[in-house]
Amino acid sequence: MDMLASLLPAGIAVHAPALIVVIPLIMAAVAALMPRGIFAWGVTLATAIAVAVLSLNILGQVSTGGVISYAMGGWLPPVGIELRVDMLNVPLLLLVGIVGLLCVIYALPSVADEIAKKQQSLFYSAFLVCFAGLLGVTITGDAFNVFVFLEISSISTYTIIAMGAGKDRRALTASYNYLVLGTIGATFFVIGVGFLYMATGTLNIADMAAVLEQNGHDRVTQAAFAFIVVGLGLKAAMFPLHVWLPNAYAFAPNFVTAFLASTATKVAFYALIRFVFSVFHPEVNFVAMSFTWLFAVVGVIAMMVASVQAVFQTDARRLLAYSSVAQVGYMMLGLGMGTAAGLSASMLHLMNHALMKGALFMALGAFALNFGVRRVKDLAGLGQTMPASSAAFTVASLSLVGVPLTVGFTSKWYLVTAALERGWWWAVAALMISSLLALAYVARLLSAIWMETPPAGKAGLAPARRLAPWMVLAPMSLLAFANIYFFFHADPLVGLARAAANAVMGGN
Amino acid sequence: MLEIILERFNYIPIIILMMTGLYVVIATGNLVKRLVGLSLFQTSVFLLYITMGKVFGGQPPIIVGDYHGEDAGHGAEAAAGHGAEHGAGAADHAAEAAQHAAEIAYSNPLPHVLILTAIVVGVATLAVGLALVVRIREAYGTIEDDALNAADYSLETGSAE
Amino acid sequence: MWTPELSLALALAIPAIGGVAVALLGKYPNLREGATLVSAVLLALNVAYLVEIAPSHPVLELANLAPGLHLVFRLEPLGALFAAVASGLWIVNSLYSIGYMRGNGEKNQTRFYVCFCIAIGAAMGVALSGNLLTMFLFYEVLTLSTYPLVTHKGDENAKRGGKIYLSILLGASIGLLLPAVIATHYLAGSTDFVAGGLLAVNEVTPAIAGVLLVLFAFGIGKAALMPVHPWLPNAMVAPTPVSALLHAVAVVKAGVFAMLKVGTYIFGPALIAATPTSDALAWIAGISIVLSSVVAMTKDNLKARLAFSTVSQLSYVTLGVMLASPLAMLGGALQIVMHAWGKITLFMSAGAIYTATKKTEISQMAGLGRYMPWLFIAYTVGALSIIGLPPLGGTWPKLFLMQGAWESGHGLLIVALVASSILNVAYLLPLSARGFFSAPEEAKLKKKPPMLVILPPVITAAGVLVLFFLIGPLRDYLAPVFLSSSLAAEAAL
Amino acid sequence: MDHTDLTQYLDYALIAMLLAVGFAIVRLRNLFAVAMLTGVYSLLSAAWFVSLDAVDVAFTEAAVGAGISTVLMLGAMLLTARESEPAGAKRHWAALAVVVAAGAALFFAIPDMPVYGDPNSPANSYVGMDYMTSTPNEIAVPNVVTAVLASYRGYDTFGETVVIFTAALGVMLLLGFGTGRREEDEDEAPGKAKVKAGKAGKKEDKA
Amino acid sequence: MSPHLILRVVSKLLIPMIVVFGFYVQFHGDFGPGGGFQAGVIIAVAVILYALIFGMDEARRAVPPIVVRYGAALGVLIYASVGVATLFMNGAGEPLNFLDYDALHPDQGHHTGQHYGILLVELGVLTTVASVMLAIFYAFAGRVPDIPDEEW
Repeated sequence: MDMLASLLPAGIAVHAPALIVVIPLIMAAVAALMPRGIFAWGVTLATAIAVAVLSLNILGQVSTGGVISYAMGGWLPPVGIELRVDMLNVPLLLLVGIVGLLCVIYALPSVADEIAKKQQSLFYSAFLVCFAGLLGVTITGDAFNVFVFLEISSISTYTIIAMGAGKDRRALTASYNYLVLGTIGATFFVIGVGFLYMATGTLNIADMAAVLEQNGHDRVTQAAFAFIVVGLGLKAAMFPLHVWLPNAYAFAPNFVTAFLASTATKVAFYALIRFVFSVFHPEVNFVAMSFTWLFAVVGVIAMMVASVQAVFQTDARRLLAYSSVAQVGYMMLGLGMGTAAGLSASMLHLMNHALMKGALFMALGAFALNFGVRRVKDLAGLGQTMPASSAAFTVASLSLVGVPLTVGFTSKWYLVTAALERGWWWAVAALMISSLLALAYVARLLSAIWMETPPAGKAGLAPARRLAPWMVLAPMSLLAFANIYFFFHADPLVGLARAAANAVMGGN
Repeated sequence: MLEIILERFNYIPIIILMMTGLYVVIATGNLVKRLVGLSLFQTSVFLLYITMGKVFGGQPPIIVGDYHGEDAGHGAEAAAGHGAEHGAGAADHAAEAAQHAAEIAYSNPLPHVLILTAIVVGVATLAVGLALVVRIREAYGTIEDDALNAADYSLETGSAE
Repeated sequence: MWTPELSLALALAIPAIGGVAVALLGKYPNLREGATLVSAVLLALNVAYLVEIAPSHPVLELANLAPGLHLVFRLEPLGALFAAVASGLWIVNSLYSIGYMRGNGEKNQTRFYVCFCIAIGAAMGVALSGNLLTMFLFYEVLTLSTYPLVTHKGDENAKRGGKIYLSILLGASIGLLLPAVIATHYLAGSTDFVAGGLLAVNEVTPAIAGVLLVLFAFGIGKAALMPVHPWLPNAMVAPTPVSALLHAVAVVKAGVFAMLKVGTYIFGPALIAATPTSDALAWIAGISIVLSSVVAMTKDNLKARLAFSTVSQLSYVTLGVMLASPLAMLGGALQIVMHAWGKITLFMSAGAIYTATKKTEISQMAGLGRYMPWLFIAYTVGALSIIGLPPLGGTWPKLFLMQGAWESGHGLLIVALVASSILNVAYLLPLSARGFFSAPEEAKLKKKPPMLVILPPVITAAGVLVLFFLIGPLRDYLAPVFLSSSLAAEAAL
Repeated sequence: MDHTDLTQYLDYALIAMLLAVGFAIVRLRNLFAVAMLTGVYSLLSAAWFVSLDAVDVAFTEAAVGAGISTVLMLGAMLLTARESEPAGAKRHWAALAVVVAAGAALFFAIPDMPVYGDPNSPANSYVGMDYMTSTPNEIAVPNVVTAVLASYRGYDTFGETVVIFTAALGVMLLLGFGTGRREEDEDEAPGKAKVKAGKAGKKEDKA
Repeated sequence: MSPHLILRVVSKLLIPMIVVFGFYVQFHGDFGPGGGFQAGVIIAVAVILYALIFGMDEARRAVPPIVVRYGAALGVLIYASVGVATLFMNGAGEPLNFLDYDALHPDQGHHTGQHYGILLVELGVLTTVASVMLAIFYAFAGRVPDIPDEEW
């Protein structure tokens, strides 16, 4: 940790919280000026590397020096906007930073395949804005600033999802529906923040919590809670507010899907945790009620229903998208336990799920790159024609089921342990049933890849085509490998998750 | 009870307006009109914020009074708006202005700032949304939700054979 | 240096390296099969050493997954015995596979041998595991690595069978076994195998232990306790060496071994006896024994008949565990060994007949004994051992089980055991009779079966005979486990 | 309500008109009328903003809501359709359910909301009012809204600039740079799996 | 062409005035309502008016789309570079935070720095907003070959 903390010179390290958001934003503008896509990609790559380094440095700083508070413009909170990093949002910064970097490496061949040459630099620019928006949501300590950055990331997301229209016009309707629902969500969130402001007179999250603790809760804060949960729930694709997600993931460009699936909903979910635990208090009556009767119950329903829906999808990416909704259900369940163990299990699954879905969507992207594959049955025989990508896909999908030797097992282990600690046997049963459903839909994918014979025309491909470009293969294999590596070395992730839970739940 | 409501009369029409906007978003099948509803909804939320910051007998949060000191380097724009006044010192003037601020009731500037930002976000969303609608119109030939769903559905079943 | 720890690691490493070697040598069939055989022999030698040092309980920690979650190997006599059975039979089975796969011109042979290596490695992992988590992990690897073997043929039938195989085994293990493992971890704070029973030592109440026992009994799907047995007959679509592996060496034995291990080291005999559900489970095991024997009688397909026979024989072990007396458990442990040698003989015989004649139904096999006398003698010896006649290895487990049942006051179950033996006679011996005494349908065999499919069953049949006389050392080797276990458990309760 | 001043009656009138326009938008199906009414709605709210002392907001709302948004909607309408089809019953009830639920949550909160115009409500007595007293000392700009916007919460405004930049990115990516549409169509789909655009999509809409 | 002669003459006079008014709004933002955002809109409206009256092609010649695209990015860069500049221009030796305008004029009383900062960032906002509004207008208007007269 000390090593991470001294990664950057002190003069830069002090400003790391601001730079991690501002650098991508500046570079977004720079990328938009680039005459050719490849230059814009270079800018994007440089940015992603910088962000990854900064996020590691911030991790080092937080673990050695505790909470970082950065006063934007030198105005101390609550007057100014505060950037605040504690152990709860550090994992998210790392996640977005590092997965973002891998996705950017992956982007070059994928984007070259899917986006028109003329549009590439603007596309990368929009991606960087989205990237920065997610980081901004994660790092800010100001409730209204959350809204601003949420919208920065959302508006750019609508755009880059719509860029899938080059391949399939349904990307447009998917993006439109996301836009409408996302804006409703954001507006609900603004209403909620407005109510909180009404009740507290401040916009700083920590300050709000302090005022609320002093003044207690009334109807206004209860309404605020409801609106914020619904608003952020829409962004986080919490069941049944997930309707925008499957199509958006299914028709976006592959690179976008890989990036969004592993980061965007996670960040929204983080924001939800932040509000529920840091602004409101888990022991306040209505919050505690919402844990059991809203998060846990809805989480369990999501785990079941979305998994069943996934089983019956014909489009491979939509299948995985429904699986994502189910996985959000797991996280909701962990959150709904309302205990430190539950929350840390939820955070652990959040990180692990990013590893799985990143690799899965990247592999599907690799298939699409070579063969234009979209539907489940088109996957037939890919195990023979593209063995490396198929292997990565297999590892990640086994992880999704929760098979041992993969991180999926670790996160389920912690979820079940947390449920047992709470005495929720029904939740254990639900977790198991949902895992079996996951097995069912994963088996469809895997049996198509490995057991079917490839249709004529694919088997005879030249060896060069049989491999995805290394820029696709490398990040994908790395993520797949991480799925195994972090099973054997669970300490780093589990440690982060524990620290995150303790940061908001108190305790050691 | 009635008094409670009457003292907060401003909220009721605003809530109704918000819900009107929301209703339009959900109930309409026409993609343009849904965006209209969205902007209706947002504008009404802006009203909620602004009424929150209203202070009775207040004034717009622009501090009047001649506190404006002539500290060096503050030439151009001060001259543009105000006659440059040479006071005893900037600090004194500032104190005077602060006193002004304390004496006169002003409305709360913070919601105004927030809503300025929100308006911009709203128009940005609207622009992207409308651009999407135009593209959808070109790709599908319709902007009615039901027709779009039907087209997508037929595409799906058509290509799934 | 040749330390116990190194040897433990090698038990896993040899099959792994063997698998890699096989994969690399895929283009040269002779070298490839050579690699398989060399690995098998090396593994057997290594395991022989392990058997010798087992009483000293060496421990090897593989990885520390997280606080409270370790991957640990810990050697003890039961595991050593299972490892010995698996590794010893792997040699024979490898020889046989070579004959069978070449004789039948199967496709994808490299994949077959690689998966075989992985499966054996996983079986070693199960045998040597030092806690439930490790065992669960290798148990799952075993399931996954045998799936491509089961569906080896790749046709619709194979896929259907494979689907049932995978869904029942994974379903049971994720749905029942995993919660049981996690609950054990939650209740006891660890999942280590402890003499006298982890749960007993941690003073878990019999009621909760009873629930867990049910979860384990059905969650360990590989033990094929009814009604989670259908995967087993459905896996018969696999090539015969695989069936031999499934039914004799690795898969089902891993299941009942896990059952035995859970009974001995997680619950402990005393706690099992105290749970309210163990009686019911013992009866379910008894019913499984009889019922599947009856079903076996109705099957004309030889492999299907053998499969139901396996279901029946496996429940002996479960029965031994549920009876929870030292003798019964010892009987269960011995059953793992004896049944393995007996059943592999039968399966290899079935495969040899198929290789020679392409016949799968018993009714078609009249008079074949005249052309393949050695094979049919081997088959008969194996069958007699399964039935439990002296002087064959299969005698002892039945004897001990009966004694154990009597000892623990379940005299009625003896009837089930006896009935089963009679049914065994009724469904296993007709083939011998028909083979030797009926008139053959054809004048002579289409082709002479390769030596490599005849020799292995003969070897194992001889082994069955030898095992009868090895009972003394075996008993002495295993007895401390159950005696100390029950003593420790009594002390704890 | 111990304070009564004349502007209140203006407020009532504005509220009444806002409600009338809002309901009209729900009812009308002619998109041209709807777009114009949205502009009217924005202007009315701008008027109310002035009455609520929010002159900056009023200015912006008038310029953006009544100006830019209306022009955008008209432009989009010209490119798409003039009439909207009536809403189906299913949608109607679904919308009603959502609206009733959200509205109920809002009405539920009313009794604890601050009294209109209360200078001592939490919102008006804490950070917001701090700006009024600290701006003369710290920034010395008369318009406190500008001070807060550009300095105290300058980071938000930076975000706002990025949002508007993103809108341009989105529109440019979706519709091109305003150099005509045919050229866009040609290089829109570089991939192999080109899905056919809707049949009607190719037709120019000059209705 | 001819029917709009008066319109053209008037607008030729009007458009510069609109631009001037835009800048007034920009620089008067410190004192009264207005600021970069509103000014940007006003200036964009001036160009849009020009386009409506003299045609899209004419407008595109006056303000080419590439300028618009660069302008949008430039505004963001102006704003951000003010922030980055504050990082490097350390106040009285101690590091100042992002967007801390005091750094811009450290020697004087700190109001001046704030004034400079506000002015500069508002300039950034103006650039972006004006460019973006034009970009959006171009994009939508460019979609139809030309707007038929009878539509308006």
